[in-house]
Amino acid sequence: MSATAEAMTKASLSKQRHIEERPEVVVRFAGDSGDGMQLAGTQFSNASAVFGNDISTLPDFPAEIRAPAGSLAGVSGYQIHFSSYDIYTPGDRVNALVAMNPAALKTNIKDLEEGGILIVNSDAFTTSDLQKAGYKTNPLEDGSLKKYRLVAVPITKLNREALSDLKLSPREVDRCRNFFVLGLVYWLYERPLEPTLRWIKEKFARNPAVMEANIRALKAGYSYGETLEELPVQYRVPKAKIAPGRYRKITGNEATALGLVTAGQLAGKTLVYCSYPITPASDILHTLAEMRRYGVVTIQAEDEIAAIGAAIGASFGGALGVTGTSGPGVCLKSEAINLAVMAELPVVIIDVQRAGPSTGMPTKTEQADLLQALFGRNGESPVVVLAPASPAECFTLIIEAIRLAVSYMTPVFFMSDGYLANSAEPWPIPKVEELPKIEIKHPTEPNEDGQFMPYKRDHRLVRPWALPGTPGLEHRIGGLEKEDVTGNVSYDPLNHEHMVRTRAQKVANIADEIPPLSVLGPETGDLLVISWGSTYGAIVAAVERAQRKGLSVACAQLRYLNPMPKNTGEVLRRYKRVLVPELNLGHLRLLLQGRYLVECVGLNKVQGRPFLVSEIEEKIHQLLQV
Amino acid sequence: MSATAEAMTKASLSKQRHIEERPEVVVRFAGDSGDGMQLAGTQFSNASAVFGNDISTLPDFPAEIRAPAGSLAGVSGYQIHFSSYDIYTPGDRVNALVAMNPAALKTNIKDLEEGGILIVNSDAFTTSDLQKAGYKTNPLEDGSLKKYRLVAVPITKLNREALSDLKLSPREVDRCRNFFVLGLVYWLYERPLEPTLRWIKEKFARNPAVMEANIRALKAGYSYGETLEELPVQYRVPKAKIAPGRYRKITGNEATALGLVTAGQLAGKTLVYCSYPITPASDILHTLAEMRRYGVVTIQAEDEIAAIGAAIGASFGGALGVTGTSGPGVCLKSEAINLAVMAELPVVIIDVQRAGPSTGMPTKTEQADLLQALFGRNGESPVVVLAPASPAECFTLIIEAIRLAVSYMTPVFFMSDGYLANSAEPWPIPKVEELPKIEIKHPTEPNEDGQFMPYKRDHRLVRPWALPGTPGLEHRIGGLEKEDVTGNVSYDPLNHEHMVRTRAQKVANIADEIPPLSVLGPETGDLLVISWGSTYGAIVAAVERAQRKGLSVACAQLRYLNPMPKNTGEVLRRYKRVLVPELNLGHLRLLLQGRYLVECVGLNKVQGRPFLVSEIEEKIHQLLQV
Amino acid sequence: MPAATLPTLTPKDFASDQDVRWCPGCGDYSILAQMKKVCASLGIPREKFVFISGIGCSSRFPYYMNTYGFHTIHGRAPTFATGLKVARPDLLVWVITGDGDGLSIGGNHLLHALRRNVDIKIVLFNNEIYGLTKGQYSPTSRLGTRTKSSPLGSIENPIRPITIALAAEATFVARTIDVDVNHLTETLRRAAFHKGSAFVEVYQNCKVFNDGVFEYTTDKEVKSENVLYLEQGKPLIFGKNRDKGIRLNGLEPEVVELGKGVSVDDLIIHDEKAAEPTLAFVLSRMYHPQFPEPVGVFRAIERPTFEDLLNRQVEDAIKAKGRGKLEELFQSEDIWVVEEAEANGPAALD
Amino acid sequence: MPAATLPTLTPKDFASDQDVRWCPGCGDYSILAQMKKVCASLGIPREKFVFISGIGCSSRFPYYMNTYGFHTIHGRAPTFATGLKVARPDLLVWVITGDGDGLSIGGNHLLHALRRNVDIKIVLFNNEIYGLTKGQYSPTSRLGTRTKSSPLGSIENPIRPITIALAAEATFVARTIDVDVNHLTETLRRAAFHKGSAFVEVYQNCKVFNDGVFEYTTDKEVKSENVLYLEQGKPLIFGKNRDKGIRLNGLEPEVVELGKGVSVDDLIIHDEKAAEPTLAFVLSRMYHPQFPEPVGVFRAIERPTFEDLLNRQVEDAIKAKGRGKLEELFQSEDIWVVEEAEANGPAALD
Ligand SMILES: Cc1ncc(C[n+]2csc(CCOP(=O)(O)OP(=O)(O)O)c2C)c(N)n1
Ligand SMILES: Cc1ncc(C[n+]2csc(CCOP(=O)(O)OP(=O)(O)O)c2C)c(N)n1
Ligand code: SF4
Ligand code: SF4
Ligand SMILES: [Mg+2]
Ligand SMILES: [Mg+2]
Repeated sequence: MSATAEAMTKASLSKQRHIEERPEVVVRFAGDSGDGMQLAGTQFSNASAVFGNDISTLPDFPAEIRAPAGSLAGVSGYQIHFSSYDIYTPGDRVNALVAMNPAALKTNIKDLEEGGILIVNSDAFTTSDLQKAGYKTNPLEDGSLKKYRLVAVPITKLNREALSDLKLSPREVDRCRNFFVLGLVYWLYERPLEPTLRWIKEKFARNPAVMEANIRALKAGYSYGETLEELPVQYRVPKAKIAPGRYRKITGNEATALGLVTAGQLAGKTLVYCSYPITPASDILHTLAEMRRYGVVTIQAEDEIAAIGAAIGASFGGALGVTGTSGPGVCLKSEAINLAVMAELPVVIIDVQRAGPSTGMPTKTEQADLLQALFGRNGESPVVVLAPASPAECFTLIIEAIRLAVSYMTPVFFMSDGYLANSAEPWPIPKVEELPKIEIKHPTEPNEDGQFMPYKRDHRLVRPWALPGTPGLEHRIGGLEKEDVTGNVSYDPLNHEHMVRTRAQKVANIADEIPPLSVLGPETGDLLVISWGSTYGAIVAAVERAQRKGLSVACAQLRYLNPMPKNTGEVLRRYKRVLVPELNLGHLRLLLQGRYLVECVGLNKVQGRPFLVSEIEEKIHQLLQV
Repeated sequence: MSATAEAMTKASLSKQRHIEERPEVVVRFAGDSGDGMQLAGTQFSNASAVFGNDISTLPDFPAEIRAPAGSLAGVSGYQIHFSSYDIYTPGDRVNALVAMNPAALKTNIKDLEEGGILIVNSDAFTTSDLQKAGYKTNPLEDGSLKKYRLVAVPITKLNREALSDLKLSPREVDRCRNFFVLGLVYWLYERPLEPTLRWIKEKFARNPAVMEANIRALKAGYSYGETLEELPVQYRVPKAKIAPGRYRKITGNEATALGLVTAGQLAGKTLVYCSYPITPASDILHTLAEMRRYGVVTIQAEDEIAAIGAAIGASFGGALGVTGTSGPGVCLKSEAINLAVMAELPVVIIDVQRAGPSTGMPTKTEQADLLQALFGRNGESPVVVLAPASPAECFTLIIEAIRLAVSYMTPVFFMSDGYLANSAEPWPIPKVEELPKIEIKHPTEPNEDGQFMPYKRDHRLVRPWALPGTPGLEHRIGGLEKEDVTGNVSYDPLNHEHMVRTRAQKVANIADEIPPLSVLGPETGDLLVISWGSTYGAIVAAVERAQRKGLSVACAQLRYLNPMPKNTGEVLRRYKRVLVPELNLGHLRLLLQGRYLVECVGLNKVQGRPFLVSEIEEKIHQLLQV
Repeated sequence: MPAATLPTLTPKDFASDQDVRWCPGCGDYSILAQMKKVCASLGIPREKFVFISGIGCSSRFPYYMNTYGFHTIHGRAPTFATGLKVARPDLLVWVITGDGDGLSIGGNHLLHALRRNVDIKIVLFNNEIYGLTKGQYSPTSRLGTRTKSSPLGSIENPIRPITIALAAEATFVARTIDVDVNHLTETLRRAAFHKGSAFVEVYQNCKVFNDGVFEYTTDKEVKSENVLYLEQGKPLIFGKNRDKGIRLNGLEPEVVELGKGVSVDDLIIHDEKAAEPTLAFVLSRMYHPQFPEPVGVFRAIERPTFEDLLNRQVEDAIKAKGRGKLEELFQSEDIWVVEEAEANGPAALD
Repeated sequence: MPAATLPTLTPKDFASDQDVRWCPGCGDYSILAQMKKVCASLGIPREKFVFISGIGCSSRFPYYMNTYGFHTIHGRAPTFATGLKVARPDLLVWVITGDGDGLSIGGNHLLHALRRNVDIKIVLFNNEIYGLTKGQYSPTSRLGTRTKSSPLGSIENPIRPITIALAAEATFVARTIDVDVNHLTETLRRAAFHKGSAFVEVYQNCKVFNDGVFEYTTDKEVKSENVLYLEQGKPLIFGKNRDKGIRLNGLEPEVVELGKGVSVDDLIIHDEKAAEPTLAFVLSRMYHPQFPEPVGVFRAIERPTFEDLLNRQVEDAIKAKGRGKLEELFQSEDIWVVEEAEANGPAALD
């Protein structure tokens, strides 16, 4: 009996199935780099979004470019969390894991919940592949997986059978296995096939055989689900209560790139993005390089120093100079950032943080560059530091970064990270007419008795942005200390003190216009959980759970790290205790204690991975002695 | 009547003079860059030291290489504080000022105490020189100097007369004016002529005419003192109570260089000093470049990155790799420092801080790189940070820096500054046999089952320093996260956390062996003044004065900024208030508050100049409401 | 770049109000004076000039020009200039650098700016020393040079700025001398009119730390024996009596005396426009005292500039698909719409 | 460097225990294999080898060699190697770099290491792409190359590694090809034996992001028409039937067919030892498809190494004045002695 025939027979079993409703589910696809897991994951999350769930996703790329097939290093994963209510993270524990080969099983099984569904391609558990994954015995047979609901499917065989009459090479046929397994998982979670079918049709429009193959694989997988006796159940995750509107899925890097293009248009300025490739920031460069027709210019510089140099040069000329990098690149940019501090020119530095120190773990996330952004330069060098809380928020916050840079003539750090960069969530597509304008004025006339004083400031202490090419405003700037008002070089001691304090005050003045720190939860209470950057999602989820348990806990997110909102100290003092979870050894904690003298408890994780919701929750419980 | 004849007549007046005793005096020589003021100052301070006073000196170079003669920018100064008791600073207010031209008068007069002695070369107050200095009327005549005891001496004329019969060009004659005025000041303060005469004889041994000219000028100046009716007084500063021994005068940069050479010999290692020139650190390179026969190797690298790269490479090979720079150079070195953190190799980074941010005021001092040293790198990047308190202390502390680097396999920052670099104080010449040995062991055998594990640590968490060339210990290191023990590349999350915490703990462990923080003054009390780096002198002087006034105030100096001495928090808590004076906007204060949650008051000066003793004193009075 | 309407400007118009603070006798003064002349002669309005520099004595230059100026950080001036020129192709951007600034710390940026052919004019003041930091040897210092950092003599083989510029694929490469006023002026003018990166090395005397190092090219007595003026299409002749020339022997140049069986026709004819920079390379390696040192334009060829190519990509993209609008930007393959009615999920459960 | 006593080592002895993690089909594998062979053949004990690299696919190299190794930071490998070699002249120090690592971010260090003639062996894996960061164009990518960061084609004129090395005054400059196994081995051996900086460019195929970019030099069908093997003292002949050669026309090379009135004597004779690098420069600028591309040793001359000169200064100084002792070090012109009796000052007054 062929596998397909066998499947048909089993189909009769489907009558006995029942459907269970779940508020949320976490699925992970894992396989070899060549197995197309990223594609399967993306399709699954799109289908879920289109279906109406809230979603949050996280890819997990291998560190190597293309590790040997079947090796542990070559495993590629994609996790999707979809739900019937607001979610903030890709999920702690996996409810259903797809493992396309032994290596994928080995590296991912520890994240599967006890009793979770484990779908494996049993055809891939050959002696050689088991060996590559370091298995001495076959886990499908040695009982080591009995904690899970193992669904061993001969995917290769079934897929080949389903596609047997198509004129395709065996390799081409096998490439469709991801759609087969995707179909199976679609069946399991009642996902609509249409979005994926549409995608296949568009994508392979020029290759009907491949199109047909993928469609068949998807459908075969779906049908196969019906026949599975190991899985006498389907799950239904109802639609979520989501604000009406148009949505798309967006990663942090995409949102950052789109935000930059948007800021350029809102300001009526050319965006000049200068960067030297580095993981995990490179995709911003790649995305923007495609945006020429939006008036976006990209420069791939010879190194990070050149990149920020070009960005500052562009700003000097009146464009929006932006540079993007990761931590090691920030090291190299620090001297030039300092020049921009002194010259008081706008420039935005995007730091997509990764695990350090040094080269560290380039593909892994971390939040350990905060103090570097604040203090990593010689002398008193105040800069603005912002940090987005979620992938979609990268869009609004990078626009804010640009706005502050140009309106205060200052460098602005934008602290993204590897997790935000690659994980995705739904993004409500903004209405263009509702986006704020970015107003920029360049002087055209002398500002003092027929002369132009480049360091004559307005009431906010901001100096004018006079552009080369403007007759009569010729002036010189540079990195030597400058005389107040005139901008001439000055070694005068009191002038230096005045300028140092003025630069600091200018940045401090931004606190006058940023929103106060708000809390989610009670305005006073036993515990405040305060955070910055990408840990937001896990923290909100944990705090909401704790609140539902009746605990007196609130959380607050610092999107402005420098200056901080004016009420920060006051907010901290309203709670008996303060918890600061961070993916570092305590950067924000040092700052809060140092600035506000409020004792903070740290929850610090430095594993190259985001917090699990449960980790935060446990700490909350521990502190509140629940 | 010729000026000399006139002088002779006046000589009879000398009978009426009297001698006053003073515990301490501050003299400043100021003139055009071409006037030889640095030499005059050096001679004066040597003579004072040899006489038996305690001394402290500070040169003040012009920022330009060679500004136009007579210009304000071209003024060069040298201040000497000499005393009959321990002193710690070059002095707040000048008791006697020598101004060789109008520009020197203009830029220096504000530091002269009311009633202070003002010796000017009246011949230099020509219309053109007055104009260059921006004087509309001649200050010697317009009464604007009446607050001071003006001694207008036609130095040019007198000097020419004294040297008239020598076969020298007019230029050569005029070059001796500095010795004429030096002689005059020697007379005023009863300095011995011998050391200077000896110096002249050695220096000009090959040029008898010049030798004779300088000797005559010096003596003529001295004799002229006798004739001065404006100065019917001489001052005597008795010898100070100084520990017996051999002394020389030393600047911070000299002491740093000598300390490095010494550390090399104590460790039995080649010192490889790699640097890219930068003010005010370059002199360390210059001094060491002369030290080839001490087995010292210097590399002038193409930039700061290359300099630290070469230093780390040398350390990898088993030499003592050291790099020196100032703040902007630290920016560039940060990426490589981080590599040394990860590779756990010894390297010492000397930061001779200067006024920032950016290029700032390169010749001026500041302490605003502390947070950069601690945090200016991506990821969790713990390093050791030391700061010498005085010029002479640079010697011992740089040896300590080397010792810690090699014994803990870690980068060590040595935070000097422009003030320490150039100011001088007496240095008790150490007895070689009393200097500590620096013990270094390089493994020669595998350390685990016949294999070599480069990251297998000792009880202090320090890894072995195995040198290339050792058979059987071949291994690879690098900037990617490493597996515990083996040192192989690892992306394992828990391993990363373990390594991050281990690296931090290793540096923290140093606190186990450094001296506890000690205080000067009462063990508990109303006020603790805590400081780091070059502000020490002014603070000790001010605190001692306050103590003599009966105030309950102590001071403590942090020579170890990371890790800090274990008792730091406890010491802070023993006083009602804590004052942190710094030449920045509050680096140490943030750290102390952030680490120990003790409220600190800042006294912050950012003028490119050291604290005056009186500034600290005033703040103490203010805080203690005296 | 030079425009048709000529504002009448004089060198004085280009003098800023700042005191010039180089040492008396520094070669920089002459370069400054000539630069003002050249700027005034170009027919370009003053506000269109920007001088960008790194750090060094030479890099103080922008402060003294009454134009836009940016005194940046050590070695990085070409990077700022690149960003500026890309953003503002309408400006005439000069980069002022030194042998330390441009070839030690900044060598890489120089190289990449030249290879990209950004339309900036780089003037490198070569005094074979670090002036501002008070006298250390530089990458162009001759072997054995004794300085503060090389008291026993420098052991580093110098690099030749012109050779490096040629290897970097520069489209305009020239050399001139601080006190050779007319030649300096003419060379700067040529650089200004070149479309693309221009690289000009100026032999500059550092009075204080390296006095006289180029004296053989400036001393009236000997300079005509030591300097070879390059002229397009002309044979390589030099000498007080113009009686010497340079001939090729295989690939190597050699000095010959005219007359004794050697005629002008045997000499190399200078060709700055040669597609391949081989001749320029050969010339760049002729050094005193073996050879007279060539000054003038070594190479001047045409190649599209970086900013033109970049902006052309923008224009082409717009031509092909229209100017991008934000509405389009936000589109993606998978957009879904949540209708009011659909928003029907349950409250969160635990 | 190579020693007289030959430990018998095999390529396997040079394989570390780490899994090699390049993409299947990557040219790096072949270079690794050949390097192991070369190392085993040099008669140098294993512990004397150090491989230092920057960051890039190529820079993973040291992990796979069972020698000492240091995987440093991006572009800076030559600086670490310089410090190491100065401290430890007894070691054989290799630098492994890529076209991005060595010519983009690290161009300046490469240049300065070469000009100093530090005795290190630099092997630049040129795949004309950034491999590790997943496919952006590099400074050697050809004009128009479409990559992730240049979707409309690269607009940056490439630089030629060999030309740059020559301009940097390198004493040993060579090129070879990843899969030309014997030539690669021989070239690496020559580099190892050269005393001074050696620079070797290796054409390396990046299977994933730039596949086939050097196919014309490796494809059996066409390679003999496209590759010119340089041999010292031999005429420049190439072609399947060795019927073509390179002749000089003035300063420009041209391809000629042998036989038709052209004889071998008309061809350029290769001379890697020429004092001036003009021929090497000309060869470095011969590019496909106009010319066959030369591989082999372009230049190999002798010049004292940096570390020898430096250490000689140390020795000379010691010879002249004796080895420095700390007692001497602490001396200075003005030492004064405070005797017990003299310490008689008053207590501090206010
Ligand atoms: C990052 C950094 N490193 C070092 C310096 C110190 N520095 C300033 S100028 C200079 C070299 C100047 O030499 P050059 O470029 O030849 O200019 P010149 O003064 O001779 O005109 C150096 C090393 C600096 N300002 N910044
Ligand atoms: C300071 C810094 N900037 C950027 C990077 C990212 N990065 C790593 S390797 C690389 C380029 C690699 O290209 P190449 O040197 O040609 O090596 P290949 O991978 O092609 O062998 C880049 C940009 C980094 N690691 N460090
Ligand atoms: S130091 Fe030299 S280059 Fe600098 S200003 Fe003085 S003379 Fe000119
Ligand atoms: S990306 Fe290219 S260079 Fe890197 S390992 Fe893969 S094939 Fe080789
Ligand atoms: Mg110079
Ligand atoms: Mg490459």
